[in-house]
Amino acid sequence: MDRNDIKKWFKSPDKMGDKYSLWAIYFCTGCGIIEIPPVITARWDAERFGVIPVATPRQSNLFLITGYVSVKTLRAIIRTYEQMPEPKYTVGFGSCPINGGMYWDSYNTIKHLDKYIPIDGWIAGCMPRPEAIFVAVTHLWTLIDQGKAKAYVKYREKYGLYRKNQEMALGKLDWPPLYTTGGGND
Amino acid sequence: MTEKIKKDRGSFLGPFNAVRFLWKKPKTLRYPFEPKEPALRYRGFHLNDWDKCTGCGNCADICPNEAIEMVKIPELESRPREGKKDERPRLDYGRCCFCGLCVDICPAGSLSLSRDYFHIHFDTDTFTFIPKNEILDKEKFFPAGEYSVLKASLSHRKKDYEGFSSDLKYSLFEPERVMMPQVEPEERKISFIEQVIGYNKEEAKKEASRCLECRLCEEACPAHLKISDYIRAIYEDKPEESLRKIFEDNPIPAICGRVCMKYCEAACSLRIRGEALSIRWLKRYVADVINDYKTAMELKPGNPTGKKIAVIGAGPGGMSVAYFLRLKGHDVTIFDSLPGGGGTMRIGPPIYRLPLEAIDQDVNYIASLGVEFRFNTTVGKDILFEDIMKDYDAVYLGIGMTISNSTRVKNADKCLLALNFLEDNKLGKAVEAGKKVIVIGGGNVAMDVARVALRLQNIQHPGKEILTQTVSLEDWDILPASKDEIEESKEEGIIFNPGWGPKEVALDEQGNVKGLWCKKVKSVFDDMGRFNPSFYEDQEMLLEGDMIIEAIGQRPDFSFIPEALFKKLEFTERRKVKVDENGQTTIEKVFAGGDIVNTSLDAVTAIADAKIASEGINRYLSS
Amino acid sequence: MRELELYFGPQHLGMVGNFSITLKVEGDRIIEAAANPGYLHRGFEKLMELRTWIQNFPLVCRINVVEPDPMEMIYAMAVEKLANLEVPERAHYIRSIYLELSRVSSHLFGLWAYSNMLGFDTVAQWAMYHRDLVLDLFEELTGGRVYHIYIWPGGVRRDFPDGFKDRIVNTLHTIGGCVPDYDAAFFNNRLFYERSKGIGQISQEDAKRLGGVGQVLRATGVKHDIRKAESYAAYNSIDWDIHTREDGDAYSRIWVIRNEMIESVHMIFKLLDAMPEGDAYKKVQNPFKWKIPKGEAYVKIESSRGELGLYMVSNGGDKPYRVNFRTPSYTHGLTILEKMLRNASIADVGNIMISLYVVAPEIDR
Amino acid sequence: MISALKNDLESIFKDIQISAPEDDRLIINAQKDAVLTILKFFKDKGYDHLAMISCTDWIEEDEFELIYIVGSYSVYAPAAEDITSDKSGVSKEAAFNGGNILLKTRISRKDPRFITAIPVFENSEPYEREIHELFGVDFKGHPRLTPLFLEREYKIPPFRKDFDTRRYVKDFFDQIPFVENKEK
Repeated sequence: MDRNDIKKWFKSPDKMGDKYSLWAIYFCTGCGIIEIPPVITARWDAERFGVIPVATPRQSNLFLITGYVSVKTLRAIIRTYEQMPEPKYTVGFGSCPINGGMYWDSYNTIKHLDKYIPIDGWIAGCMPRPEAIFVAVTHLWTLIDQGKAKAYVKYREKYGLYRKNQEMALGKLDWPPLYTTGGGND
Repeated sequence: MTEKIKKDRGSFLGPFNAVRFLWKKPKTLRYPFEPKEPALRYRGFHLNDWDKCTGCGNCADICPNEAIEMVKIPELESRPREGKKDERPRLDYGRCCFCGLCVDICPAGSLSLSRDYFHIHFDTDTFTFIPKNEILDKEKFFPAGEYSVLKASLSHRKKDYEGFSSDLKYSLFEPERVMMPQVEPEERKISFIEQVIGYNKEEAKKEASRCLECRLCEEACPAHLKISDYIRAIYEDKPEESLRKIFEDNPIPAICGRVCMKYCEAACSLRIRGEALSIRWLKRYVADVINDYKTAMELKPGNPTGKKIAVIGAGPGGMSVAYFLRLKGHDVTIFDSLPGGGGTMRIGPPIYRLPLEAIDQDVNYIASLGVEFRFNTTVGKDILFEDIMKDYDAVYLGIGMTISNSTRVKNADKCLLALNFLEDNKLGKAVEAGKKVIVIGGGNVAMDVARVALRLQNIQHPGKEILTQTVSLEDWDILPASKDEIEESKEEGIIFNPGWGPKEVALDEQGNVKGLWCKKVKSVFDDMGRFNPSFYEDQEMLLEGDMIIEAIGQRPDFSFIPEALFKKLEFTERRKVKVDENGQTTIEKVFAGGDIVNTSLDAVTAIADAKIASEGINRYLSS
Repeated sequence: MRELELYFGPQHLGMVGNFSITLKVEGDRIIEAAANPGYLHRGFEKLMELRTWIQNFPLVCRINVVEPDPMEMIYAMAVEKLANLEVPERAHYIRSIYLELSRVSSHLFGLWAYSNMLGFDTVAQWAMYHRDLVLDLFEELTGGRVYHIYIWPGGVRRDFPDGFKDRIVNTLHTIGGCVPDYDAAFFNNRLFYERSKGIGQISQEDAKRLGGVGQVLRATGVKHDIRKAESYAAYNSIDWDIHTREDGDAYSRIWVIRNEMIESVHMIFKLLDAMPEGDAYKKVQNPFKWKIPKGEAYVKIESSRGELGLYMVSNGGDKPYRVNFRTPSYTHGLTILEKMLRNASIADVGNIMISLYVVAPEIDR
Repeated sequence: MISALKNDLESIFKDIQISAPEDDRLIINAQKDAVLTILKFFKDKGYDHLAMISCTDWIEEDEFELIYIVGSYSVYAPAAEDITSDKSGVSKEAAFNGGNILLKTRISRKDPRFITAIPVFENSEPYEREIHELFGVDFKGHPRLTPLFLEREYKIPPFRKDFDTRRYVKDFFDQIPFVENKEK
């Protein structure tokens, strides 16, 4: 943890700024949300890590996708994700977004979240404990530091493919494409 | 309360109450600097002790999320007789819900959950892994000092960190078997009534319900019976269906249900921490409750092919070959010198283990399908082998081992031979037992002989002082007889003298047997592991006895085969008849199986051989 | 003024859980509200038809993430009823203690949500901290922090670990010792009174007519609690009270929750004292062969939100033929919420919703 | 109490079968046109709480079964307190009073139509809406049979027995490709 490394702050203020002010959008997408209140309150206190919940996607740069994603929620997730300003980071919680988890045979939950929006990191567990969330944040720091947390860039580059998948799952989307360029668009 | 609040506007000093919290310790855990250990029962990532794991796949079956898949591990070898498969579970943490059902169903107790739960990665492929434990997977487990939560993942785990683990009291399976009702030793040793009473319907269903359907037993069984299926049918109270399943691979359930060597039970996954399923007794239960196989089976022989097959020996192998070939439509004739079917089963296992009625139940059914039995017909005497070779399209040798070996010590001719003794007794010839009987041998046949002798003594010399004892080269630890037999013999009062070898039969002045001189055994096998006993020549003892029975093994009798043909018959190094993958010997159209071919020397292996041979014969005849 | 349609949620700070409401408003007055659930619909009842009796246990608790335990309990009860299973006496006590602990944790969660929403951040922090202490107890007992999978047909999955009784008592004393603080800072606080009095008011007739249960009903003065009406587990063997209020508004509901929480703590102490020794689990059929005779059962228990029912049909197979949950949030979140929101102001939507104690996954299933 | 209620029912309604497997359960199989009247009958008798409406798909008999589960709020209403002064439990009569009535009726699976129970129990609204969505049963007189939970449309309503969710997952979700090539 290089929070107190003044040199680094001078060298790459953007990265340092991103790392230590991860503002998480307040959106309860699945059951993993139950561990968010403990994380942001006194016992675990996510603010020590620079993580605070914020009300609107416009203010946030961290999207915690907490657990299973039903088809109906997917629409809201895409909307929310697209409203977030760059740079933005996504973290998938628990088994369900990875490979369907508990609901692998449900007709109403999507099985692989990374088919629809890009994900920077996954946390194992059902559901992940507060400790795991913190460790995930430190991992995210490392990724940002190394320039590897570039899922939002991927989204821009392959927007066409993502949009196509989104429309396969949800039917025609009633909002215009976020980007007009991007792989598979033409 | 409501009223109070309305009036009580409170003091503006009220908020200053909070000042007292200034002196309290903060409640925030300074994680990760101040770690918090998960609970002792925490359900985290899996640990699997590969040495204990049998690869039974119960965990994969119970997993509600299909997160567990059994994968073949190339570096492991499959050992079906020990109930070990070369498969191990692979976990997908994109599916797992950490419920621990797999731990509670694991019969071996190899699977447990650790207290690790950190795995954070950007690649979803890393969430699939094959769990091992810290002993097998040293590079992935770290002692507390080297372990860091910030590095923790599926490949950086903490040592000695077992969490939720198996507890037999709360397991999802029942480790204890339903007690088999047996006649008490005091009662059974004075008569020949069948010792095992057999399960009734409730007991059988309850015992059948323990089966976890992992099918390790089916791989262990030489004849690969569909054990799980027929046990499930018993549980569902459909004995007819169960019988049909048994008959697919084994046409003598009443016999095998009593005297099978039960390789299946030795492989049963329940045996590891409890008692194996009573597979043999359940098979017997099916044969017991169905009096009439014919209506239950609804089987008919196939369309007549016009081919004729001779089977020599009506033992388990011979009868099975006849049954399988008859179903294919061939005409089968079985020759046997005994007055009834069963072969060694008819004369070997005493009545208290295998009554004649049970044998006849199986024999009669096979006969009812149109198999011709020619009893009291000794090949080579009553009918010539050459004639059989001429008249039939194929011949199956299921002759077994019919001659008992002798120790050939001094005066050994005064002793009785095991098979003769057993045969005479079982087939109803009067046998007189001495008051003090010595049985030489430590195998199952010796146990049978000793226990028969004890019963005869009790019946013939009631109230008198009697004694039956055995002498065997092998000491307790390598005694070849099965544990149950030894235990039951002891219960009945048989005395064991293991680790002694016969030296000389002692005679009195009249030339009657007076006892057996024995010498202490130094070792049974030599350095190469071959049977080659050595003795302490200076340690001797005399066992007193007026009757000695030798039960030290049997050999086959090939005297009926004409010399010219016999020369063509090739043998393996272990003095067994050599057969190819079709069960065919080196003589054209002669097939063989059973004790003369395999080294296991038991009924179910004979059936397995018979299955191979019957298919071989069928192929041979149709080509 | 012009009528507008306003989408409230699912991503909204005033919304608990993944839920949304479509409001028809005129100015800031709501003319009509339509609940729009389904963001968490996973088709549990369908999935359960595809899993064996025992495989459903890990699944069933996930219906309600805030308090998974009554879900386990009700499924176990239904299975026990259909399969005619006996449960050892001690298991009944352990189950009751466990369910009451879960009620405490769930109520603390509700208190967090409500006080947070009203702006009592300090109280919210306390409540969440205290809930975490209860979760520590659960973790020690069951091996899971949130999803416990502890109640099984035939009893419970493991007995109490050594010294667990004392730790329950210690934790509950810690929480109980803070009740005066809670009272001073929140329950007796005039701000709480003014921010919740009269909000989301419902009459006793309406509550009954619209199928209200739990606190919603008790806050209107109906003394109705399944734990007494159709007692299960060990609730019959101890002495306890049902708490009611008369006004039927948010203020009364939160007060009922507070009193119930304290009652639960007392109940746990009584149950711990009366708990017999013995087995905590009677083995059930081997799961690969377990079939349950034909039949149907309706069982109900009192979860921390009210009547939780389960209608289950078996056709004699190794899986349930049909399962259907009657969850308390269902009527609260759909019919009663819509009724309460009529003529309320937009600012009160979150207040009303949280005071109704609606848990979205319970509605959607 | 239980027998009185049973007798009452049998005298008023024809063509119904009543069984009481336990002290506090009453299972009634009724013809579909009698359902609302029976519900009304119970409501008047004090069974004022509709716990739920459920539906079972008996595909082999080609019928849907609708189950109305009715209970009572009144056991522990202060008036009923004195009946149950006994601390140890509830007396039999009171227990039945608080018990559950399962009213069942069968409708055709081919043309699943029924009438709404909203006039009797107002809270049947979401239940009927759910059954409409998940089973495809039409309730005549229901004010809004709009989708409740589902986002997508399914050819067969998903809770029917002939809807194979595992197949659906394979045919639908698994067909959507990964954005990145998975095999590396």
